[in-house]
Amino acid sequence: MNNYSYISLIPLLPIATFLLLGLFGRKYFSSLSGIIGTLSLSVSAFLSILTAYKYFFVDGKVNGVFQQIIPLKYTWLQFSPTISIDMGIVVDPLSVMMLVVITFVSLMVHVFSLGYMKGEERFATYYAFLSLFTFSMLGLVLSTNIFQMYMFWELVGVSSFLLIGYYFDKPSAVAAAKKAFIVTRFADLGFLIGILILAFHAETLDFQTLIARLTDPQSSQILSSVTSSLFGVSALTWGLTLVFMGGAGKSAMFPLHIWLPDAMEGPTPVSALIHAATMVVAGVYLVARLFPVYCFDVSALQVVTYVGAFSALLAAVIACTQTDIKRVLAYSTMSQIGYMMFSLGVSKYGGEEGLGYMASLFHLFTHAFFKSLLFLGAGSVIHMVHSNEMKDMGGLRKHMPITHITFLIACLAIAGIPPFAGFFSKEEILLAAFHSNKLVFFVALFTSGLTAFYMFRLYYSIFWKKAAHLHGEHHDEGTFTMKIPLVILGACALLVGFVPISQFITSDGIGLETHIDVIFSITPVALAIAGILLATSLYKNENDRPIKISLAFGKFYEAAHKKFYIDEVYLFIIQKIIFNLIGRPAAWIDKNIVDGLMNLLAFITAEFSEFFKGLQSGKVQSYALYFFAGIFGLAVLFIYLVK
Amino acid sequence: MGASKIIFYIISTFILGTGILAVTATKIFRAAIWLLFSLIGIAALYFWMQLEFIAAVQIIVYVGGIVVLIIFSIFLTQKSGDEMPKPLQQRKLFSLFAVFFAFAFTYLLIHQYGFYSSNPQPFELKISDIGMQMLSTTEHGFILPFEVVSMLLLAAMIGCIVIAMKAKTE
Amino acid sequence: MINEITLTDILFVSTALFFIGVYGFFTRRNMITMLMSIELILNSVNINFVAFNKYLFPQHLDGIFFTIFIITIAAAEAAVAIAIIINLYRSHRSIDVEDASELKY
Amino acid sequence: MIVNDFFMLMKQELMIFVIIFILLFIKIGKDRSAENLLYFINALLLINVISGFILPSEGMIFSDMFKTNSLIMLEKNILNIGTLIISMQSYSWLKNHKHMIEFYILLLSTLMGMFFMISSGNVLMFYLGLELSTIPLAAIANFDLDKRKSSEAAFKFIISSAFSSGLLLFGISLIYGTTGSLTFSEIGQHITSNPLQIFAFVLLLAGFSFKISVVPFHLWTADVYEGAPIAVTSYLSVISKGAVLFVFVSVLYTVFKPITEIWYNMLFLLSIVTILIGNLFAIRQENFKRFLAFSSIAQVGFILVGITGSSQMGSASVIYFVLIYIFSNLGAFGVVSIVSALTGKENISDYKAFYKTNPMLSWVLTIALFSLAGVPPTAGFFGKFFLLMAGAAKGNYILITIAALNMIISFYYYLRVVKAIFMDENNQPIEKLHVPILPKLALLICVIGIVCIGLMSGVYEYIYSLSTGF
Repeated sequence: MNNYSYISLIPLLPIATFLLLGLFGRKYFSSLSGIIGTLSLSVSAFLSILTAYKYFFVDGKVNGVFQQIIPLKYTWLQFSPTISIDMGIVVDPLSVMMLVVITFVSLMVHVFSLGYMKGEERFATYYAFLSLFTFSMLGLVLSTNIFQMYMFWELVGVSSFLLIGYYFDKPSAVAAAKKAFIVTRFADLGFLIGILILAFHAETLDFQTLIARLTDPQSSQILSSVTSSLFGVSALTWGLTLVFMGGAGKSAMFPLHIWLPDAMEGPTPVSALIHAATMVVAGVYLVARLFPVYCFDVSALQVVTYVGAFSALLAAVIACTQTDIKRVLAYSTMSQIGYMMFSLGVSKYGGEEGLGYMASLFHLFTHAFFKSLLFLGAGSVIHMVHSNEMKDMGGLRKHMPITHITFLIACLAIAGIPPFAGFFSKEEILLAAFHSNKLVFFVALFTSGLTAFYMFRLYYSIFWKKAAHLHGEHHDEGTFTMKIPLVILGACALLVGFVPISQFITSDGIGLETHIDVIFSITPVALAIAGILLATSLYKNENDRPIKISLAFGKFYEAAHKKFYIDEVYLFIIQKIIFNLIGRPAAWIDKNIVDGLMNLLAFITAEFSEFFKGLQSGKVQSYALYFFAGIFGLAVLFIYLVK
Repeated sequence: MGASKIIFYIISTFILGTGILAVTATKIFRAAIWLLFSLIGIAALYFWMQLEFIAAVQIIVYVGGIVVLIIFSIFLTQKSGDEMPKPLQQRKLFSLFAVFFAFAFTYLLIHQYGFYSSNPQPFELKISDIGMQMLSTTEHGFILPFEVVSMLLLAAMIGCIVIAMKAKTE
Repeated sequence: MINEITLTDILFVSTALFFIGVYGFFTRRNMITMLMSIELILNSVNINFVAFNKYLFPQHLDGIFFTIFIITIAAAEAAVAIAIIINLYRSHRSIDVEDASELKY
Repeated sequence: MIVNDFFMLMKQELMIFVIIFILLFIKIGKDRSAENLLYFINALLLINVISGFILPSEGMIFSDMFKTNSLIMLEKNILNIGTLIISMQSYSWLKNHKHMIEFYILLLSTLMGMFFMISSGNVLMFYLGLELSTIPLAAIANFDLDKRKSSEAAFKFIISSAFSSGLLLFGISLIYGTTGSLTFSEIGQHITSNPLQIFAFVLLLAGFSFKISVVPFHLWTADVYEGAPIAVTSYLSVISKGAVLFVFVSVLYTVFKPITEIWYNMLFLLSIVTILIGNLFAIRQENFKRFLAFSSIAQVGFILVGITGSSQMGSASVIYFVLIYIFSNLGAFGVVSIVSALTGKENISDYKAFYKTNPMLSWVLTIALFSLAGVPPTAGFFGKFFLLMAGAAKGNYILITIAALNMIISFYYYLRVVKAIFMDENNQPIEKLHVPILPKLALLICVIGIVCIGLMSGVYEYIYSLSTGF
């Protein structure tokens, strides 16, 4: 009925490009490889948009409900009589939206990189890796089958490892890549076990069947997964929570987020691709994909909610204290993804109750545009000043007008100022939270204020604050290819908020009527504006106010007489309490404890290995003794102790 | 107590006694001789069980072959009268403990199992039977293992030649 | 008359011999004596097979044949082991097993 | 017995027998150039591999001492392929070796021993096969005749395996005493959870575990791997291990089926310890061969997880994994063996900046290590996943969790090597190596195997259709 099989071309083109560039690129057409990669991806992007048009407006809807269409599916491997591993393509609102987002942002990054990475020695390799990454990500969202998804999930991990570690002569980049790989692997372990649990109980790996079986309260599968339990928690909850753990790892949720800030060592366009629009939202996508099952299990969903909310808050607080602009963006990403997560968490299945689901994906959609814009803008800035540190920047607005304007748009969007894109999606999220969980709502509200604050802190530090002092040769804003994506994404950040996502993407496939509740909007917008104003007063011009305030408590009284009385109190609170009492410790804990925990783990492993080395003494008679002891240990254990 | 029983006890004591001496003697040549005695004792045990053929094989292969080989290698590698290095005290204690425990455990299991004879028919070992079965391909024929073992002997021989002959070729 | 001695008695001898061999294997520092201990172990297994065959399952000659093959293999094993020991002696000038512990950890 | 049957059923063994005799005649005849001989021998082995695939047949001969069927033939073919690859990889080492023909004679006789072991329907044949596959192997472990380490490794190998086979024999004798038979099928009918039989089983299990290096029966592994010539090391780590694993699975699943509950728990324990110890030791290794030794111990732990599945899935995933493991491990060993033969360097630190001088070899090594670590889309990923899936079918998530956790530790150390190759600085990297054609071809086969076996679903399905479970 619906002929969508051409969709397979969308991921196939990047993989073909990867093979082409990877095998021959470096030798034969190094300088052309950027163009080749970009062209092939633009075809993919075009096809994706075509698909979106076709699906949403022509034939996706049957009786007012968006259907899940599986245009391509074949059994790749019959694992056992009951479980088969299929390879296929799923077309539903979720995957179609992801297709558009991924190919579009990836295309922008491809174009941007043409200028940014120009002159790199391993230019072809870079594009090959970009293509590989895009392929894996596309494969991930098109999966019909949880195994297929897991496979692409791992592939995404590998290709992001390659991209983050692209500057492999830089030790920090290598360490970051390795860390990202190991931490996400650790999370994937949860995913893997989760899959095994779900597959074991549902007796299938297919998403459709799995969801059907695990949401039907009568089915034998749900019975088996609810009744069997470990440590008093049902197998279903375990499975879903572990699957979420995988998602949390990729999406940098607390405490598995430690790889994200370090991963900023990769080339900046890569961050725009991986850490804004694609890999980091894979976790959100995963939960959304299995959402009907999550709805069936309240406790797993609750984990999602609180992890999401906490991550959103924590990341926002830490972002206030960072001085590396890419790290600020990294934490802000984490914070925004926290939004998406808890929004899924507070949602229910179907109808008005399913607002959170819609809002989450709406935010995913808008966030992709403005966050990749922010990263690319940051890339432009870094390209110009050759530094990531805020202190090396300032006053750049005259030197790079396009970057400045687009960056400002993106900041407004992420801060949630109408009518920029972020406003609409964030509004829906807050609304959804307000209706179902007040605690989360207030956390979200506070975080949104913080978001505005730290984003504008960033903005002012880069573009205002002080006169630019650029040294060295002539600087310009970058090549034509670097400006174009900024402009396009800027336009998107302005406009995509008006896309009526609620009509298309809902938990049950039925369109949802939403409207902006003006009264409700006042608070968050006011908070955002307050945050912006605060940042303005602190960072717009170079002044000693923040430092002065933080210097001494005694000066507080003196300042109290001045006209910034209220302002100063705010400042005091922000500087003294939030920065020093919460932000710094949070950042410190994040850096030393959570991160340190991982190092500790490595350390313990090494120590253990040192401890056990005596076992391997090189003396063959001791070996025989261990052998002998092993036998009799086993025999005694299993004859007398274990019955 | 019948004569057979007494003979059995004598043989057993002899086997175990010489066995213990073989693993504790301080001079290597003596250890080899004790081993020889122990193996002869085992041959005697086979005789006692009225399995003359096995006893003969035992004497021919073990006493005539392996022990001679061992004694040759002793001559090749050291002076036979030398005292051997003492075992490490710690390992000795530990081994003694482990072996004693393991022996007790194993024998307890064997004892508890209480082997019973399912078929009390008299056992008769005819050499011709062994010969026939060794080369038979039918039921209870052992030609295949026979061939495999001959292959193994061939391989072992080649291996020994390559490794041990090295000095002469150079 | 032979029935006065039960199978378990013979098994006692073989088991004891087995663990004597094991003890020797653990404590002997000379490689050749270690090999001798192995011979004791194999012999004890032989006694087992023969005794089981004779007392429990006299209808076939399975145990007897197993014993014959074990004896043959013991010979092959000893030959190869001695060849290796001689080679080792050439390079180490010692057949103390404690000296052959270069490979470790 | 019909003579025709005999030739058909034992064709793989006879083929090797013929090759051994050809080699013997060559040895006796006049000297020929080593290079030509090596090409000739590899051609013979290739014929051997191909002939293994034609005319599969099924049946039992020699009063059930020898049995074969499509699965067993497949297993033998897998081993044949592995042997051919190893032979091709050892080209550089063997070219200058005085006793090259003897090496092949011994190697092939061990292979024959493994074939008899896999085909054995009888404990006696199993034991003889095991010894035939061990004793000559110990001899060739000493084939680096002038190296101290080589003799030490050979000594450790023969003396430990003699000890382990002594214990194994004691176990077999007890089984014979309690069941009255040497035939596997009859033994299976008499196995109960009687303490003595459990004890005998433990002894048997230890014998198997010794061969496949399960902790705590593994201690010889690393030492022997390090000291032995690299061809023997790779042979030990894939072929000999693979063969014993095949037998192990079939023995557990058929003969010891009545005490599944008991061996399940034992394997549960052993696999955890094995994975843990293997990983802990692999982390700290500097010598590449030792590193691979411990990593292969950890791999065996994963295989045990699959075996605990005790189903058709379990047996299929084990055979599948062994197949993949052969390609992956030989890919890694192949590179190490080339480097070792041409430069004598065997430490991981020698491989720093290897990529700068030898990009192709680096990629092969990386792909192989990724496959060992289980990174998609290499075959190792599928292999591990299937093993865990088979293991999970029993619903024991503690085991699965520990296994999966250890996959991360293993990632850590595999990545360490990859990092050394690509990223570390080195003033004196290994120079550009000229790799002869045969080893090159062998590496190519390995890479193709690693990439394709995972993606071609037919391989697994074929193995699955042949295997039997409960």
